[in-house]
Amino acid sequence: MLTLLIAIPLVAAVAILLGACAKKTALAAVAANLVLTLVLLVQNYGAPGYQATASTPLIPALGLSYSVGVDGLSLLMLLLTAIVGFAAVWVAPHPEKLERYPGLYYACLLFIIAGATGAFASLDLFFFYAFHELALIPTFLLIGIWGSGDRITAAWKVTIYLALGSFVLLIGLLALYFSIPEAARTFSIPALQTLAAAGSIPQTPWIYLTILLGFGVLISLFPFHTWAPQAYASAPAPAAMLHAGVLKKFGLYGLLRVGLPLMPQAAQHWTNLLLILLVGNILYVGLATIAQKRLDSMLGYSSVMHMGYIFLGIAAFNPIGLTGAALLIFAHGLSIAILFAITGFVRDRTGSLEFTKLGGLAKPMPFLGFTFGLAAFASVGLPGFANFPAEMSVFFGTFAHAGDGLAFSNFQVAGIAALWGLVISAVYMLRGYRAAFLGETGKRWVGLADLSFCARPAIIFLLAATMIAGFRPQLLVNLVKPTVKGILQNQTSLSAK
Amino acid sequence: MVTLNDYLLVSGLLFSLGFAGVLLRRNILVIFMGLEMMLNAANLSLVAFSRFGVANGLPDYNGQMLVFFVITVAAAEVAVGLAIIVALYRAKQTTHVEDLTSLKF
Amino acid sequence: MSPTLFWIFAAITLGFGAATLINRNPVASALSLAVSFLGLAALFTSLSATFIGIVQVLVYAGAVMVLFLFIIMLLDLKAEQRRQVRLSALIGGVVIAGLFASQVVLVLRHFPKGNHEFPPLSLPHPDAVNIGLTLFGHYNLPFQVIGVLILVASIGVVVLSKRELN
Amino acid sequence: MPWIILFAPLISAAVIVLFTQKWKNLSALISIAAVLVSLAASITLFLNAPDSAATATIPWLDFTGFGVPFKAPISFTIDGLSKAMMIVVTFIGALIHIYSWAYMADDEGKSRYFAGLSLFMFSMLGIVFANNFLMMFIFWELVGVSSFILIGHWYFRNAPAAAANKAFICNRLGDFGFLLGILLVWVATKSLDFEGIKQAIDSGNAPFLAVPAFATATVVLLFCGTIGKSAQFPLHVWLPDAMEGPTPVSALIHAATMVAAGVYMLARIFFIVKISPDAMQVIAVIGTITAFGAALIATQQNDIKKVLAYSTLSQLGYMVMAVGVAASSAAMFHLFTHAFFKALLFLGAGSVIFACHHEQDIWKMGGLVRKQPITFICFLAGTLALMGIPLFSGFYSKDSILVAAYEHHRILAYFGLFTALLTAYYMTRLFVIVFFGKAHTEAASHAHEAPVVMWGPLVLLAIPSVIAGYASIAGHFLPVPEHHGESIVPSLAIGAGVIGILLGALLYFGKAKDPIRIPLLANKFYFDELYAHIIWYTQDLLARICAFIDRWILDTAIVRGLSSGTWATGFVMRFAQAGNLQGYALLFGAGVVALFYFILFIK
Repeated sequence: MLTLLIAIPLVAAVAILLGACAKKTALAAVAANLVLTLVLLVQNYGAPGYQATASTPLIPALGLSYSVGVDGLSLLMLLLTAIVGFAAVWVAPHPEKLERYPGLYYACLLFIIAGATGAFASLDLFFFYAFHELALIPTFLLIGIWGSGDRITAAWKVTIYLALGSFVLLIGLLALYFSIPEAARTFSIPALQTLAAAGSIPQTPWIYLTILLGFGVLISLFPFHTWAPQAYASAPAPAAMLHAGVLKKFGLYGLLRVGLPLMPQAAQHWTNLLLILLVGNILYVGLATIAQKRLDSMLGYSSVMHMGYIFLGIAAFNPIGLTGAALLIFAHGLSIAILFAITGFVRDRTGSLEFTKLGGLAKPMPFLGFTFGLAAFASVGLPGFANFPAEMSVFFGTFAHAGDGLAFSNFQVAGIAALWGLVISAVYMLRGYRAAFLGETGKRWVGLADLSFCARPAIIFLLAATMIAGFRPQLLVNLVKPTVKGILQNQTSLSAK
Repeated sequence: MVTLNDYLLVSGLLFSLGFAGVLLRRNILVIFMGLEMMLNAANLSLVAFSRFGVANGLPDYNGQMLVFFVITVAAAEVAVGLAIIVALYRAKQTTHVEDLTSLKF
Repeated sequence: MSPTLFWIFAAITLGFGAATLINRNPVASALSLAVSFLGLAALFTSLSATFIGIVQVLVYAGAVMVLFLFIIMLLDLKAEQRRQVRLSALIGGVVIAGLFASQVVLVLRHFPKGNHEFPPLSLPHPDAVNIGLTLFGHYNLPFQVIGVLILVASIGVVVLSKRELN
Repeated sequence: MPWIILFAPLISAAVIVLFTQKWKNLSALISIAAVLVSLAASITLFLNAPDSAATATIPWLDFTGFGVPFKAPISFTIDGLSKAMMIVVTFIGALIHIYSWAYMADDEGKSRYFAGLSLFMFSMLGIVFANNFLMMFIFWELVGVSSFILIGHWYFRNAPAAAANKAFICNRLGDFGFLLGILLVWVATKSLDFEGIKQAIDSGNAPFLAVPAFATATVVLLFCGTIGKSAQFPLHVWLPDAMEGPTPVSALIHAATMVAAGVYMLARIFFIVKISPDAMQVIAVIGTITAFGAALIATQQNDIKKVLAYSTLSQLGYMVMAVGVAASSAAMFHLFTHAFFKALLFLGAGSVIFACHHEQDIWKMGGLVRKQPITFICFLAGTLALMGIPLFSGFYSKDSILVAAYEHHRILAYFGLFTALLTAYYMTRLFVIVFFGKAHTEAASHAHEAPVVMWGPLVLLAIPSVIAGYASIAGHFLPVPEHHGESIVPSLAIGAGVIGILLGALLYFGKAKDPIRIPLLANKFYFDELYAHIIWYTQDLLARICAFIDRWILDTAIVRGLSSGTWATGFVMRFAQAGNLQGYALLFGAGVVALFYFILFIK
């Protein structure tokens, strides 16, 4: 089942490269993926432990095997991948409109989807890592070939930066692997988790730090975030959607899947550092977002800023905080995908995204204006959208760490900074929205066409997904509950020892 | 009394001379000669060690074998090298190394 | 061999080696090199390696030197014109070579084992017999390979020096 | 029943957005039908349901499965407070929906407008019914959104778009404190629903809240929510700007209901507020400053809606002051009466504006008394109620606040009385200029009475504006504070009102230009300019610094620096590759020498 999920986009990508009709094949593949994911979700909803597992030993000498399986958290991530992947392929420009290599364009999108799916479904550390790397190459191609602006620089920058991050991560993972007693070494994530629960994994702080920073670069943790705005500003819309919405979340997923469960105590060691960095994400990057002068770079910065909230939930390391982090991963993936999709459409129509040149676009393009407004509201965390319950959970999780007596704990101080971040995000989102869509319509933009009817369902679909999650967040809470409990059990059983 | 160290000293100095030739002379033919000197210097120390490592009254022939092979290969190398120099001279009308700088960035 | 003879031959070897470097005329260089190699052959012989010594004379002082002279004459090389000598290169070369030589001297000074006299030999056969036995016995395969190498080299030389037909 | 009240408007909003955007009148009808359903259901509920009726709840976010005391369902509080508020909201809401039918008849975005109104009704009723903090916060944010949508209804003009942003961001600032307060309450009591918090406080299970400093901080932070939503000083600046929205919206949201939500919230959580006397002191002072300052500003405004907006601020200040002097029932009483007469005044103003072809400057109106007799009478009733003239509703509610303030703190009461004088003064000014004298412009001279759909709601609102203050009537809806014995306050208030009216009439009767010019007041104490400077010198400056650091130091100097460092090293190394054979050999030799040196001579 899961292998099928990974194989469908891969096969479709190869078929497209061999000459199959690009758009139809890609759409069929992502639609099949969506259906499969929903089936998986319904079948395994709320079940504890790993479901739908499959395993084939590859190199027994190294303990290496291809093994897949899902629990609540990975189901959530697969759902996100399927939804955003579907929408991204849907909004991708028609092959005939692409100047260069239309087949490769779609194949790259499918490779990213396959890579993300594989990374989220893998239960083997090696494949977990390798699938993510697989997805980086098509990102490079998409930005480098079909990007806008200074695309070559952006493509190299993001690729080298992320490759460096992955490299640091690899060092961390290998160090973790070799720190385990030789007889017990394995790449299997469930086996590692059992080891961790039994206390057989040494809780070495610097190894966790390496893993944290490695993942941190992938997630654009302050101050390793400068790749993100430029890359997202240059990337074509579907690539930005997939990367910001899904692929970037690999790092967070990795922290929740590998980092925290395996090294809960080492993680505690760096909580204060993480809190400082994430406040940097929220306040510093948030302020930098206010000063942006282009819609795309503003969105790029805002996606960096919101990572701070997810980190806050992870740092809180309690049921509410971790669940909130998981929910926020999902919610942010959807909202940023909508924003990037719309930004892509606007760029296609106006050719410019500078605030001083835009203005009043909602008049000629009511649909885009309206949906952008909704997505902007979602992204600043208003009720009705998935971001709101997620951010609330993060805040409550943070404040659950009571300080010493009446004094605020470090968590609460970071939480207050993050609350101020809500004001900041409202400021830049509304300023951006007003500068681009509201106000008097510039003469150049009067005759612009609104989004065509055949492209609308993708946006509506994403909005519907985020609103469903916003109205019934409990569905998602229950989905990730077993995973979160598992992570916390490791911690409690270890601290008991 | 002549000791091993005396031979090695001669060998080392000859090697240094050859190396100095490679570094200092501009004529590619003379540089080539310097290379030959270095090879021969190495040969000398090999033979000296072979003579020094006596077992059962016999010198260590492995060392002499190596010298033999070095001489053979060096001869082949000289032949090929000189042929290349001839070809170079035909192309560039010079045997001066500072004129042969096409292998740069 | 008496120390006197050894030092005479060593002086010939090194002296003519130095002359190779110093001479501006390539022909003179080549001839100096030949003499240097002859001295070297004498040193080989002094180490009871008569076969190698003879090979040295035949191959180097003979064949290789002829080849060098032949090429020099073929290319019709004049004495090197005085060019602007790059002082930095000159100093660098001298310093590096000098450093190397001094390193050799220093190493030898700390190599007491080498200060012993050579042990006596008792050769039942002439030198060439033993060499032949070793060469065709233990080193047969490398010997054949060397043959192939020389074949390849000679073909290569022919190809390289063939004039392009217009 | 509460489900119907709450969700009928939501369904209407959803249907309009999803299906009937094209058919404007159908959208309007759906929205009006929804609000009427809500009104009917509210009346039924009001008449039938006992207080605190247990209702079904929807679990919204629930972490009790993790063993954590965090539970935020969507469920209802049905008590006197919420029922009175529910009636006010649905009644005024229904009238304003109907009024909008005519007022917005020619508007292109009618569907959007009615969807926004429906969304607002849903959100406002959510606040009214909320039985826990998180639910209240959800709807609290949602009214902010709908207010944004409705203020920015004419988004294609610059001023409404800017006003919408300003309103939303000011509200967000308040919400920053509000949410922080909620978090602190949760930390202290481990509970989110009001019942649970009350129990925790009563049973002494909230040790933190027993510490005065903590309690003060918590209450003041919660009060921040009110400052934002009810536009109290110093976040009052958004409300006058919000008048850029359509007039019915100003009436419904920015006069009668939403801005009162802050006061309603304070009344709802009064059991927390009263823990900290210090915080109440803060609340009372803020309320007084707002009431007095806004009244001062109102005396010099020329835009009819701005005058009313500042009077709203002033009245909200009264209510907040009332909460601050521990008279939350008086606050609710004033909220109740104010909702009617202020909605009436705004709708009346809307009628006038409509008649004068969307002219809002009072100096371009005049002499409307004969052209719009019905509007005139209704407006008069609203004005007298606002001035606090006996027999009109405002008198009773304002009196109860002033009496409470007088008992609590005399200085506050004196400020309150002076504010009453100013209120009478500026309302007389407005009234005299608009309705009497000569018509100052063409448009005003051709004005005529509004259609029945518009004056009908005026009449319907005029009635409660008069009678809502009588204890015999208001007592059915909410507890009316009783006057304890004789007090000097009512007579003082009447005196202040009369002086104000006389002053206003003397100064302005028959004038075509403003005889008094006080730039400080006309420019609203320069608050907007001050804030613009503050924002420019703090947030925007910081933002530019951060962006600069990010762009030039983090990105260019460090990240690019590393990459260019690599590149530059390569560039420098390239010069070694000069194609000079002997150069290579020299380096090689140097390497060998160095290697020997390190291997052999370093011990």
